[in-house]
Amino acid sequence: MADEVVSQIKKGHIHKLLSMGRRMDGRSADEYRSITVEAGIIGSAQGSARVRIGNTDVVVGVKMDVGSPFPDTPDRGVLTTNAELIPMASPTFEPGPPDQNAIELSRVVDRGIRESEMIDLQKLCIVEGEEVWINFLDIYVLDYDGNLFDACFYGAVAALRNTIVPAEKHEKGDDYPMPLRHYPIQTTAVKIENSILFDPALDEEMVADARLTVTTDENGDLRAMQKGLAGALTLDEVNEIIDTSLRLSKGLREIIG
Amino acid sequence: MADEVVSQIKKGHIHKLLSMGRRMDGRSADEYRSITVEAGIIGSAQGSARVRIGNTDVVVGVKMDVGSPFPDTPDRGVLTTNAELIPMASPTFEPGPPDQNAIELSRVVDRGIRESEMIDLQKLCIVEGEEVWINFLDIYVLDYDGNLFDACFYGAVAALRNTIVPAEKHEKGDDYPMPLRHYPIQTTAVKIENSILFDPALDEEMVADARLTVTTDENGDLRAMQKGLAGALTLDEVNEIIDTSLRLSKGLREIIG
Amino acid sequence: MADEVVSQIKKGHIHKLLSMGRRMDGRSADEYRSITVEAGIIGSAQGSARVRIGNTDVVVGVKMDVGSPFPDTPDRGVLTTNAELIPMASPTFEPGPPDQNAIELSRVVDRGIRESEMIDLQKLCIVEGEEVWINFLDIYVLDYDGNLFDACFYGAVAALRNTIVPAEKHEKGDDYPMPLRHYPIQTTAVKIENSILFDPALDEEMVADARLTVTTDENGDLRAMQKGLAGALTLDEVNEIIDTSLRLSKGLREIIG
Amino acid sequence: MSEIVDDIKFIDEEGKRIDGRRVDEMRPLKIEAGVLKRADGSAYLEWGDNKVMAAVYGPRECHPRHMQNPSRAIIQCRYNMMSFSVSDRKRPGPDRRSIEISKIISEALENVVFTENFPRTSIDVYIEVLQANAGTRVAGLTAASVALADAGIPMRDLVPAVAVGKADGHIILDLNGKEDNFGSADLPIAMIPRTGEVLLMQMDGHMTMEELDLALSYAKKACQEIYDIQRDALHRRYASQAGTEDDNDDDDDLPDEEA
Amino acid sequence: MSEIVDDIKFIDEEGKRIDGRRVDEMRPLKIEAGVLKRADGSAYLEWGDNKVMAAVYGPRECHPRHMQNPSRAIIQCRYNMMSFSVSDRKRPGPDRRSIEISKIISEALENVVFTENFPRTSIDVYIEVLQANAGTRVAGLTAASVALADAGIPMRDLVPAVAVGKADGHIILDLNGKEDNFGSADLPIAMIPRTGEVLLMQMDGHMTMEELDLALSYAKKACQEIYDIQRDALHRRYASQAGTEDDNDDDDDLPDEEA
Amino acid sequence: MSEIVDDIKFIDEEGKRIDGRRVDEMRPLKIEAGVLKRADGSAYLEWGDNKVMAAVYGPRECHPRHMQNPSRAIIQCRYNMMSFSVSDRKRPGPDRRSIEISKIISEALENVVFTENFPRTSIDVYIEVLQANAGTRVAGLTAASVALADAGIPMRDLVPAVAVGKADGHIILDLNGKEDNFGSADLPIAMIPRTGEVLLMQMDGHMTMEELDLALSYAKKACQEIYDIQRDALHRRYASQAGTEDDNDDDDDLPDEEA
Repeated sequence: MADEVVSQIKKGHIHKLLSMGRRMDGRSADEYRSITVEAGIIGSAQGSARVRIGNTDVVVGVKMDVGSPFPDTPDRGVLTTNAELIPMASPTFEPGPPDQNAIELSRVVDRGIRESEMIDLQKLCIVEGEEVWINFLDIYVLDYDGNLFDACFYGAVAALRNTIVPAEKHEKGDDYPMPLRHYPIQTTAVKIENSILFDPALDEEMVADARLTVTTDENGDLRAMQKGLAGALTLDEVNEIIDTSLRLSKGLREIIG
Repeated sequence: MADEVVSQIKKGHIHKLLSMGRRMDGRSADEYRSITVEAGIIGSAQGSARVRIGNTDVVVGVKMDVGSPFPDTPDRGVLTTNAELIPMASPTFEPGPPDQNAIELSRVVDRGIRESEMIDLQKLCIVEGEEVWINFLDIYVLDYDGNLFDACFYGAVAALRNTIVPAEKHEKGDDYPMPLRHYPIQTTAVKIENSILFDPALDEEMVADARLTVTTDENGDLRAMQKGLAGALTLDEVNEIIDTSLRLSKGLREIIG
Repeated sequence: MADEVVSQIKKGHIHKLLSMGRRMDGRSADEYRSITVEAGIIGSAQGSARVRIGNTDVVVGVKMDVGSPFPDTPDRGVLTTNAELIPMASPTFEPGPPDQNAIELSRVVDRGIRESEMIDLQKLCIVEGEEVWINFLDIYVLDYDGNLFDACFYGAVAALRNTIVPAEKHEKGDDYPMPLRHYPIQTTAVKIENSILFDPALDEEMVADARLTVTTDENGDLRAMQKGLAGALTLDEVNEIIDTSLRLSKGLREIIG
Repeated sequence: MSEIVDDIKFIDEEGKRIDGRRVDEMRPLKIEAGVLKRADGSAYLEWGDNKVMAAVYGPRECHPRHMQNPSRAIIQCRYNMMSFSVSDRKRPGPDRRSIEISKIISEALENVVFTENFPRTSIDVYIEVLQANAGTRVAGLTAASVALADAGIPMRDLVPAVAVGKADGHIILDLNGKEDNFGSADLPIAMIPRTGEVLLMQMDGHMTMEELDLALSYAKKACQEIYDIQRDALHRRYASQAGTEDDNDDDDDLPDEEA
Repeated sequence: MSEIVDDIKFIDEEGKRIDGRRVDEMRPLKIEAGVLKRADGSAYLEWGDNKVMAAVYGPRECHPRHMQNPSRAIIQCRYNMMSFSVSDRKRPGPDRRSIEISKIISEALENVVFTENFPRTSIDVYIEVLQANAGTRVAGLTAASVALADAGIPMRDLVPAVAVGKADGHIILDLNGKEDNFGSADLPIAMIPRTGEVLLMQMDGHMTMEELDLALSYAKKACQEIYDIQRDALHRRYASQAGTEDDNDDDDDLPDEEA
Repeated sequence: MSEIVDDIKFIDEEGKRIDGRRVDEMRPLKIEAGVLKRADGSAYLEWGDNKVMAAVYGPRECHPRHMQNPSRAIIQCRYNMMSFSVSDRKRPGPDRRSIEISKIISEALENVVFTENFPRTSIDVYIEVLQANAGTRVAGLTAASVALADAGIPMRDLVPAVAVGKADGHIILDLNGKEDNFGSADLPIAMIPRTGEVLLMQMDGHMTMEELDLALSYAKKACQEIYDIQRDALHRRYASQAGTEDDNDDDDDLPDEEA
């Protein structure tokens, strides 16, 4: 109940600001908060990164092992993505197996990586039909202040770009960098009443009507999208968000790099 | 509480009718509701059937795969039966793994199929001790209006009679019909005060004292029984139910066929 | 609430007695309740024992099977210890998978057996890197009246001393006794205010501030320790408990034998 | 989307697909409302080789309590594939895919239900896929909104949904199983014809901006078509309930209070 | 019932079984009541090579709340086999078989307990099989009803139970492990001797109607025998509790209010 | 402790360990308090190659209800290793080891928190191991008590903890990963320097009584050292919060009400 009241007040405040063309923290509608990327911070992982967007803080690790391919893709490595919304990160996160929010999050990150064909999974085949590299991409949210979709995606991209295939340890020849083909970029925007805001902070997420996550590649082609929340978007709004996403993607690509 | 009161009133009503020799829907004590069987409705299954008894509605599918036999039956195929009381079918069914009611249901169906030796499991052996056919018999209840035991059993029998072993797909020779030896029939009766009623509708089940499910074969021999609920049956009542079951089984066998 | 009140009263009573140097059941501070060991009571197990300490009653069984060794110990058998605090044993035990108390209990028993090198696991290797004996040490608590740590440990030791490796059944030559090297003994003491009491009864456990379990070998060397509960122990108290444990261990070793 | 693509021919010289459809042609769609007795509302749908049942219970007391919303009803959708609905048997119970789909369908339905009319309650939507052949999430959503209407739950509109995709270099409407397995993009979308509002949208694969535009235009047209079939199913349902005296084609009895 | 049958000889020329029993002879049965301290009632039973412990708690507050019945107590039985009680180690925790058995034992016990005396409560019955050798469900039910009586819970009668089966073409009473594994029918049954009421009954395998009649007649006789052993266990328990002054053979102190 | 021991040389001729430390020398330890925004208190710790984050929420309403204590707060610690923190990937979620560690850390922290000030509440402590290299439980406890102080929770003292062990026949302080894997004893311990009270202690392996004495003396000295680093982290945190006007070295603002 109290939450409900606070939420109403906050919503009113945010709406009022937006009607004057302003966001709570002074950003413009298409402006990201400060992004920092620390790559390679986990020595026990084959690749890793810690990414902060404003106060949102996530750590991503890649562990690789040798295993069997899926029967329908005998010549490709395997990618498994998991996101943990650990209770450390927010008073609203509860211990236990991933809930629907964590599952949507990990599946959206996975889709962005997988559908962009970022990883050259064929180069992660060791013996066709028998042995391939298995990639476990594990995401932990340490501090939740909005826009986990992008923070986790950037963490995943940065960790993969930093990954060394541990071939020597498994007696499969020399170590080599993770074979990558593309550098996809993802953006997330929310709609609050009639405003489209990129990189929503937590307070903005709490009052958002709709959300759209867009993944594009260097050629400016679409690789993945995910609309969320109960609000509607018009086709014009969808197109506006995609256009802005493409515009922002160059700058973001340099930061995540 | 409210449920309790309604249940008491319903119970009173049913008892009053029974004392006059009548059932709520006008059937005689040993009369089944209308039974319809649609076989082969699921193209993605090796065998399937949808069975309705009155408003009770179940769908059964058989999926077959090649796998290892159990160590103690190296020359026989494997049968695995599962029943799901999905929340679609009743306001009292809850999501989640099968509860004790679903487990009893699937085990009673399984026992009727297995103990009647309906399936010639030896003909489902491919290479003794190594490869056999694994049968997954999966039952979903779509609409629950009483007597799931019989509806699910008839669905299982009809689905099995309709099953084609997918040998070609697994490169084990030509497809062939599921090898069957018997056509068991099952009936379920409940005792309410001093009346024995076959094919109980939901309202009757809710006030029943005892339940007896009887499976017999073409020779009129017993293959399985399951008594349920807290009420007692006398040996005379047991014998009466078995006798009526045998009498009903011919007509039922023709319908399910 | 009521529990809380009773617990306060009980605590007061126990404290009062202790201030006069007495325990509720008249024992001295370092005195165990009567211990009985029945070995070999479960014919379906390779080894078994039922141990009672006062009213505390546990049954332990050892089942052995042939399986694969762990990759990092290819020449050793495997030990798996599990403790079940079944609801039969106490109104406070709930059905379900082991909770943190059951897990701590099984891990402490396991550590005492494992770290004392009681079992000669190398003699349980059949073919290095391929086949070894797997030991399942399963503990069930039937009646809980305090000091499960010791009751379960004694049960485990007695069951192992009574175990016959079922080599014939698995066509691995003749049966032989479980290869054992040491006979560790464990004691458990609690601190209540300023008293140190060994073999705490349930009432004493309920009001205890701290607990220390000590496992020693025949040479009087330490093999394992576990402190529990929120209370503190001084180093002097730790040393006092270890000294008493060593003193008690001879007598206990004869009883468990 | 599988990465193994494009050596199969999905469009022939005459512009026909493997099942004879044009690129912008939907598979046959049949919907029947009011097919279950216990549920408050239900709908059965066959769409190409998809067979989907949807049922609605509620508004009813929300369990568990802490999920109650004091100002409105919550929509809890559970999308499920029956074990035998797919080629390899699926283990019963929710997997990660079905949990994600359940979430986005719940969100889309929340948009059209007047949830504020039923504070503290839950409206439970169950979608069961009996047989699957690509596009089950949009089939499920399409059936679910008919089941909601059949349950008499106040809604501002129905929600038609369809998938557009890409195979063999062409944008094609309503992918079938083969096109889905070997295609190179998939874009499920729910759009309200009257307003053009998008309630559900996902995309994976590879599309240029031009292809996206074409895909969205196919989707828009198809959603209108699906919407008409949804309305027709409800008309038939109301007609059969009302008996013969009220068998007209008037829209007034449809749940579009804001029309 | 296994399908691999009948090449083993289970009955010799003199009509004796592999363990020397006649076809209608039970294995030795011993019951001791009041063997655990914490439980409100308990019983330990050895029946042939079966070893079974039963304990009862309650009537006590029913958890979870929503399972409470406002007009009577519910009986919640949990039958469990210890991991080492069988030939191959059983994983701890309930499996489908034990859940079914728990349910039918609960139902049988509900029949005899005056549950209406204790609305909103739960009476919890725990059955642990320490060593199993065919017939553990009837052994468990037999022990459980003694444990209920030991807990002082008002009951209209005790519940004796036994299994009858078929092996080598003969109907035999109280199958042992080997007879159960290679037999061709199994019929566990609980019957109150005084009234002939059947509280639990299952059957699987293959029996003619004549064989069924014989089986039921064996069961009836055996249940009387078991019933006497149950009563004797309670007598000994009361005698030991009461001390020496009340060591008579009178039945009045037994829980048969309706006798 | 592995049983494969002692053929590796862990101490060289000059008494130096494989990483150059003396037998009684700790690995470098850095602690930073107040590193997370959402948590009520937090601390990040690097200790040798261990990287550990601790966060505290509370006192807050205790869920589930039945765990509430009417006379004091309960401490619920959840120690967790991230999947990539160890050599072979660990499956996410609690395992038996982490459940045991969570329990003993909860108990140790309960000792120092004035739980009686906050009846019916829960104080939740989350410890996440980002990278593990022996001694994570003592690292976690060390970080957790700083996070509790950072959350402003009244405590009678901080809890420093360290592990002492044995390798190559020598008692050594603060084992690193290799020493832990191939060592022959491990003794994690938490001791309050001011009072010498032991709050957490475990031991496994093989130690004589003389070795135990030496181990405990090493631990005592190390706990004082760790304690100073903990206090320093909190000083820096308070200084940064207070800005420049209050940047003194006074201890008064530390949570040692009973000092």
